[in-house]
Amino acid sequence: MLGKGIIKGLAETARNFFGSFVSERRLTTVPYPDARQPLAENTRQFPFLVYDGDDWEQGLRCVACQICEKECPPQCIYIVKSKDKKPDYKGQMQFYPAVFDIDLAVCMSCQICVEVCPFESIKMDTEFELSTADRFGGLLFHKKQLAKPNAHYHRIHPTDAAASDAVLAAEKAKQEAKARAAAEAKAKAAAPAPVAPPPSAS
Amino acid sequence: MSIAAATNGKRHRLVPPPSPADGALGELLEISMGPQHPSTHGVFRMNLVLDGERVVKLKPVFGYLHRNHEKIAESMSYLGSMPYTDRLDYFCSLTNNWAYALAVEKLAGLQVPERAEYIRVITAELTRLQNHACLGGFLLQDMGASGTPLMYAFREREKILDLFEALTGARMMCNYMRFGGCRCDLPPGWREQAQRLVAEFPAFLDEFEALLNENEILMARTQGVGVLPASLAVNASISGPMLRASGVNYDIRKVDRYGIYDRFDFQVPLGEHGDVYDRYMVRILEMRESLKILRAALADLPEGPIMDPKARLRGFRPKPGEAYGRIEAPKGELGFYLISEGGPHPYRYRVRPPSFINLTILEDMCLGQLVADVVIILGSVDIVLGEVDR
Amino acid sequence: METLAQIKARIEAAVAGAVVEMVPNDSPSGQHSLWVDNSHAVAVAQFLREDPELRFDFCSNVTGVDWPETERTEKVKTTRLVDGVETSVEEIRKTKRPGFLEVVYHLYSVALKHGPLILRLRTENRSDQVQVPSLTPVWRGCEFQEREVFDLFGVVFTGHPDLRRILMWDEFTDHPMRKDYVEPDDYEYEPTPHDEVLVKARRSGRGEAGT
Amino acid sequence: MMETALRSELRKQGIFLTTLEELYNWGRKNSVWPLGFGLACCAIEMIAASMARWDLARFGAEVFRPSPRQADLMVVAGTVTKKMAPQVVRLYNQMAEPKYVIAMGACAISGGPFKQGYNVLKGIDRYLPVDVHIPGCPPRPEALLHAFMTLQQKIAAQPLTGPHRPRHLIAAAPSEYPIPEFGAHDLVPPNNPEIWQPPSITPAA
Amino acid sequence: MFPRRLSVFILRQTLAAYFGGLGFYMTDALDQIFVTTKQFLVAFLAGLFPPAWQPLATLLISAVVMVAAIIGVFATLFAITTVLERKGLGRMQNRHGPNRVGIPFTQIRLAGFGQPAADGIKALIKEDVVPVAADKVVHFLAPVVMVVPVILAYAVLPVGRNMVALDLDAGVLFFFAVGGAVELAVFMAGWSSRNKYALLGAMRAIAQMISYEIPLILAAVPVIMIARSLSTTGIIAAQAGQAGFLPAWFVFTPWGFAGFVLFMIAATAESNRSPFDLPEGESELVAGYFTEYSGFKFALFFLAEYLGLFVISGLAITLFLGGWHAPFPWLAWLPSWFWFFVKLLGLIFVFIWLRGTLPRLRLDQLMNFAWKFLLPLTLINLLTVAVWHYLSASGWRWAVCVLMVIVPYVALGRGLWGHRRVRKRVYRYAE
Amino acid sequence: MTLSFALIALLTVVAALAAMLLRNLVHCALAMVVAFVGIAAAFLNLDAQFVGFAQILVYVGAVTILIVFAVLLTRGGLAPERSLFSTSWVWGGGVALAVFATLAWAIRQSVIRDRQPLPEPDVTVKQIGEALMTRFVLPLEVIGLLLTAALIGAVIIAMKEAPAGGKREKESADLEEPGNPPSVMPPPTPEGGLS
Amino acid sequence: MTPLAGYLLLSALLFCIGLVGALTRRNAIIILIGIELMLNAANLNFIAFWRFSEHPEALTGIMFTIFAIGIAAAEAAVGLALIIAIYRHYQTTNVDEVNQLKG
Amino acid sequence: MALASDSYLVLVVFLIAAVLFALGPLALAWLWRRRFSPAKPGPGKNAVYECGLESQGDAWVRFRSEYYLYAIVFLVFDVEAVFLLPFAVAFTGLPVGAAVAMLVFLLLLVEGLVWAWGKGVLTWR
Repeated sequence: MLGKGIIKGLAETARNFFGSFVSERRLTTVPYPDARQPLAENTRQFPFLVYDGDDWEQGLRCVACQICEKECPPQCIYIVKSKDKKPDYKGQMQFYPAVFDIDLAVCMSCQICVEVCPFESIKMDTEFELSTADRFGGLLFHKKQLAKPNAHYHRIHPTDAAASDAVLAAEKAKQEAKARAAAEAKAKAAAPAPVAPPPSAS
Repeated sequence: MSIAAATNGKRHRLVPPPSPADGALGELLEISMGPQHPSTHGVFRMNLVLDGERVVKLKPVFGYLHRNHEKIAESMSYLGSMPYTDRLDYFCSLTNNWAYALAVEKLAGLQVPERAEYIRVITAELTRLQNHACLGGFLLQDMGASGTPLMYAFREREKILDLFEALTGARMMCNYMRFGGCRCDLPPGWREQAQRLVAEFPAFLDEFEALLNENEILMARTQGVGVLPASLAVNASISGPMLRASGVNYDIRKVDRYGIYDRFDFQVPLGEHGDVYDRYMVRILEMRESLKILRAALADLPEGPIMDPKARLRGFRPKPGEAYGRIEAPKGELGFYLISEGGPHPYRYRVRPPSFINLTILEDMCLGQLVADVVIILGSVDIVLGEVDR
Repeated sequence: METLAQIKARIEAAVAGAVVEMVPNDSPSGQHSLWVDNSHAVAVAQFLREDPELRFDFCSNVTGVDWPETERTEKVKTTRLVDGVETSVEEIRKTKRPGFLEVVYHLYSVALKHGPLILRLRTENRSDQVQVPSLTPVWRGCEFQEREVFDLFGVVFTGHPDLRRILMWDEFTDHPMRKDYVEPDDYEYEPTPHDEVLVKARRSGRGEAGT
Repeated sequence: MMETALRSELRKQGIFLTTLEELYNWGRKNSVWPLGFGLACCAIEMIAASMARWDLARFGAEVFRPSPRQADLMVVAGTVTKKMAPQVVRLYNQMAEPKYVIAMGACAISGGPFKQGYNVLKGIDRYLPVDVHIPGCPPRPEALLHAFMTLQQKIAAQPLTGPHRPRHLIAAAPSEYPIPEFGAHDLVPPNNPEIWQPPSITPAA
Repeated sequence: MFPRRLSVFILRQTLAAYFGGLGFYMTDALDQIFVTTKQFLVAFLAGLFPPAWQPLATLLISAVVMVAAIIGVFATLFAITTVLERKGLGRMQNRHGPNRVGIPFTQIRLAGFGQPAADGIKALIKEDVVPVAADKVVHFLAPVVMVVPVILAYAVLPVGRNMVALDLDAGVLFFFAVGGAVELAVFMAGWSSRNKYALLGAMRAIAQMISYEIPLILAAVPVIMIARSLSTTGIIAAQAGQAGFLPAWFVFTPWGFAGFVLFMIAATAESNRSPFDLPEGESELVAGYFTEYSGFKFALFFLAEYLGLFVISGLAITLFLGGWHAPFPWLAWLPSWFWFFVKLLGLIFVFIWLRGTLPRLRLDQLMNFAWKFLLPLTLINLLTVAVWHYLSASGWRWAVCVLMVIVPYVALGRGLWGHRRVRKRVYRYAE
Repeated sequence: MTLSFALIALLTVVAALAAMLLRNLVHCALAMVVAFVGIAAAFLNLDAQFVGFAQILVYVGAVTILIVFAVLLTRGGLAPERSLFSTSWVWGGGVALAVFATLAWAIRQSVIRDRQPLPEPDVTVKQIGEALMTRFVLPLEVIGLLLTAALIGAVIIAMKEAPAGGKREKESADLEEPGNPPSVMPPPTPEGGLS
Repeated sequence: MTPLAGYLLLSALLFCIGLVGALTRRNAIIILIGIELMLNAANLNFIAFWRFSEHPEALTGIMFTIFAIGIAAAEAAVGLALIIAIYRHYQTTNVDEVNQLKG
Repeated sequence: MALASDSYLVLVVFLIAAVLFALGPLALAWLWRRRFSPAKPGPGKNAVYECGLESQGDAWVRFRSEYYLYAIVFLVFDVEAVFLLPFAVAFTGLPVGAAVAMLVFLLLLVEGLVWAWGKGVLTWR
């Protein structure tokens, strides 16, 4: 009979109307400024640069290898390699970015820079409240704005951060082992020949 | 039909256009719908010639969102184009990812591990769910239902987007698939969350159907409107749910059996009238079939690697040659045609956009209908301008 | 589906005078294609659609490819008699290929569920002889795609019912998907300028800095 | 601090005018009706922002008016192509004052990932005065809500009189901007220098 | 069954005894509070005039007070309804709706009920754009002409006992007569804008409104036949008391129920509400006939639309729902105007509910629905009420009249969409 | 002469003049509406409540709509006449003036011109209804007949475009029968893709 | 109360305005409006005479007017239909032009 | 129906109030524009809106005559209502014969309606 479907539909909306007063499922709004939707751990917005330690300039992991700059699809990263070198977290002397700019007005949040970075130095932030009236001043992020401590990384992506710490620790361990081996080799070369090999060499 | 008659330079038409010089009728009113119009789904434009409210002529105008995807991709590394495919059909980034990955895998001869194939199927079917749900909402919105179906659809879509975000890190622009696998593995608890969603989704479908399917206004508005016969649909390269709504059994998941679709037991719903109602209903029924696939895939998901060990992230240079890979995207046959000259960039990169080609017969379906029908016919075609104009 | 060679033979048998050439594809996809001459293309297409064994009733994809004039060096495997034994030897050959535009059609059969069959049509050159016959009368689905190829590549499809620009505006005079297309210079300002962008930006006279 | 002191001083001077100004700004900022108009991907997030989960309606801004005459806010949500730019500018021109523009997403601000394209406008601010920019591709719905609140703050701070009053209150300031025309290769002119004055290229060290 | 009825009886007796005593005076005072206030106010103000002028002054002041009260009350109701509608729609759609805008200069959110004030201020300060091509005079007049007849219609609407501005003998006729002018305003708006969408919207609006005006009038005729009056107060008086256990409202008769439903459908169409909101059908015609209107002129259209909705709902209440009568005598201690507004809000909720649920009809279906479904049904309903009148009160009468309502309904409903059989479909699957 | 009558008369006459003199047909129609409302007000002033409202209902609500449609259907709203009046306007004006002079003279000469009305005629709608159904039942039926005849006649005259409409209907019928595609459409794959 | 003559004069004036329009304007629709005005003037006369008659309870004037309104409406419908038909034939509503085209 | 002309005074007051109610805010808005927010008309702003494009052609075209057909039927039934309403008021006091007479009157009109229905006038094309 004419009207049956309409009445069914009306019943459905009425159920939702009254349900919205009693059921969470029927009132799905997250009242944003007052409450926030918890972000998933993988959530990504814009890249930031990780630094270790307290001094952001010293602790920056980035060595200005410029791979991300080349791979960035929308070309929003701008890096100027430094002329001098500074020691990185492993104590190795490395270049560092004299200029590291990301134009957030262009960035497409694709995470490719993170994927291609061999130094675990660029990661994705979850900050999204960046709207500004100033397009040129407010959205071109310089090195200083981009640098964030490892603790921040741990806070927003705990699993990834632990993994990348492990990678770095392993590399550092390898590096130290290598350095030690090299040192010992040097020592061995310097020392008289008939000396028993050190236990770590085996 | 003889060859000579078929090749006289005329298109095959559903209805001959009424002669505009019919003095007895009212004066014809030329009106352009779009590029800014509530129901052109973006910046599409239709130049309408109306006789009263009856459509005498309709010329689609494209290009208001032509953002040169193909040209940019030809100067971009293969990987660099992946996030751009997200922005083709911005409702279904994961199926776009898959189609592109599939084409590149064909071009470079990469194998996808089993687990990655399962994840691809799961994400693709979730994408199909949210696309079809939202299409239903938008179609009803075009029909003038003040937002309620759309809100319900988006309520469910948000849940699926939560899954996407947990998996890929982004709600819409997932950039998830890689040549030879997927970017990252499922986060802990994801599978259970997805299973919960799949278990709850039929309740939403029931609600949606109770709200609308039997609604007399909806049936009166959609049945017999925008009829597309099967033979014309095939000839005009229509694909996807629209083709199946015309009664043609052609689902690339069944035909090409790409990925691991031959492992799943699902059916292909077919319409028989080829009108707006069939297109709408076929999509609703497809959602139920997708749920079947999802249930099976989530239950059977094997352990294992998610990337082909041969695949490389940087310095990817396929051998010269070409490949055309296509999948059954929610909107139809999404194909990628790639020509490699051996360099880091594709020499030619072409997207076969389903919703663009599905618009070919828009005029034929709309002629003789009312203005109000035009918007729902367009709505039932299910276009996304990012894909139409690329 | 029959092999490409069989299809080629069928075509040549059915359409008198048609010149069909196989275009091999070396990639793992193995999708080889057929190059059909322009004068018989419509008849060939008609045959492909109607033939009960083939029934390519679904023209899935139409696209253009621009091949500018190139001199290319390629390694060619040739078989040569070396010491009486046939061995394949790679040798480097330089070929100068005149430029042309190509239109590629991907055909499938919905009725028989096979495909793809890839047809290629080529223009004489890239400047004035850019006509190929339109296959829209055979497959309605080509209509917009051919228009797009016309718009972006400048291939003129003879027999197309409505050949106008589709994506770019009507006043636009170029064909942007061609390889030699020069983009309009509107890089006046980029906060993160790169190589050529930086050059362009400098040239446009805004600021001299930049490292 | 300074500002509140100034404001209280002003209140003493012209309590009526200040009240009027506050009422005016309150009305404006709490009844921002967006133009129902989306360009690309970001439009979907804009729609999502007005849907149940985020509910733009809480701010009274769910009234998407399809006609520019009745809209207050143009959310440029998505890539502005060169083919679309004249239409966008025309729509803006046809809006009644006071009107605001939010450039939503990378494409609308700068062309974003598509800025290398031959048909993509590298930022709508080349032709229109933008009030708030939201970075992101696409920005999350919350980001749009945040931008919306940023706009509300901006409106609330606008004086009704004096030299710093907003553009729409100044008789001499333009209310419509020249619509670019389609040229043979590009839009003519490629930007509106009256609005678009970028800094010179000096990547800061 | 019996004990329940008994308890109701006892309750009723107790309440009657209570309010029959001391309470009666109180309830009556509350009921007539606005009437007495008006009389007091009028007497006071008229006293300021010289005696010779007093009769005229009394009349004038009384009229002004009533007009001011009606406009004030219903404009406030309009403001509240806009929020209620947005919140109600929101609730149906699983969200809050406006809830942040409250009182200016404070942080009090007032659950969003400050929204209309903000919208009002915004509309006032918005620039007024008149297209160059437009017919400026008509463009200006259209919103004014839209508002005037709607407000005039309130003159005959009784909102409570003794609370009607003007008790005309031909009240209902007056109502329909002024209602017709709205069509003219819509035409003026659409035509003068010289905008294609506006003109199409205006043509749609006129076609729709003229088609539904006839069923609207005819649906009211049975009530007039039984109530023997065109005066709104007369019609309400005819619905006083009880008929059995139900109130003697016309809606509780077969023809009355049918008439009510038909009237409400036609009223929905007359006030351009969903699912009959074609004239402003956003998805097709941008904003319909007021596409080119901005600022307060646009707000006036909005206002007129809502005020029209209220007044036509008020008429439906008057005609079918017993006007300001309480549903049961033991509820009569609540003032009459309270009941009127309760019923009004109920009907408004129904309108919101419909809007939240239904898609829009198409123009041809809309016209078919009016001419081929509503009009025949209203005509048959005339016959039904005649039969009702001539048959004596009995179960027979009910049976016959119910049949006379249902049979044509089903028959016409079947044939409504013509040869196209509109039905649910069964789909086949391919493996 | 009372104030109310003066106002009504002024309004009516001005509106009637505007209806006759304005160039734009839509303006004429709108002015005519005002004139009709004025006349209805005059009816009310004469205590003929029912007739007054009926006048508004029929003229403002219906006849105006008809006229407006006629204007739009004949494209009258757009092109104003090249010259407002025909060549015979002097002649027409003269005739009208003469008629008015005669009428005014007759009224002036009449004996009843200063007659005062009875205080309260007190005519209710009910009385009208009773009179209508008893004494005037024959005219009522005649009017019914007339209206039906007018309906049919006007529809026939206005519907001349029936052949075109008929053709249309056939086409749309074709559209609604998907099983039977029209012959213009080639069936490239007879029953091809159907499963 | 205004005497009868006032109403009669008003009626005569309206009648003549309608007459002027009907006689001198060229647009058929305006002519029709003029005729409607004249009819209304007549109605005004009826009502006035009824109001000022000795036996207003006889209702004759009211009845006349109601019937006249009905007839006028029918006349308007048919007249406008004719105008539309004429327009369709001659593409004009100008009576002069229609006259010239008649032959 | 006591004091009929006095009750019309109420109507007049209503009319005036309604007009003022509509014009008041418009006047206020006008004052605001004069004092603070100057109107800025311009050729682009005041052009006819058409989805962001320049409007092509005139909106004032000649419409189809089906609108008119509906209007005719409407007019006839509107007039019918004028006769029906007094009848309805008097209905209960009338003899059956009068009701039959009204039935005949109605049937005449219904006949016209049925004829129009059969002719397809009521079918929107």
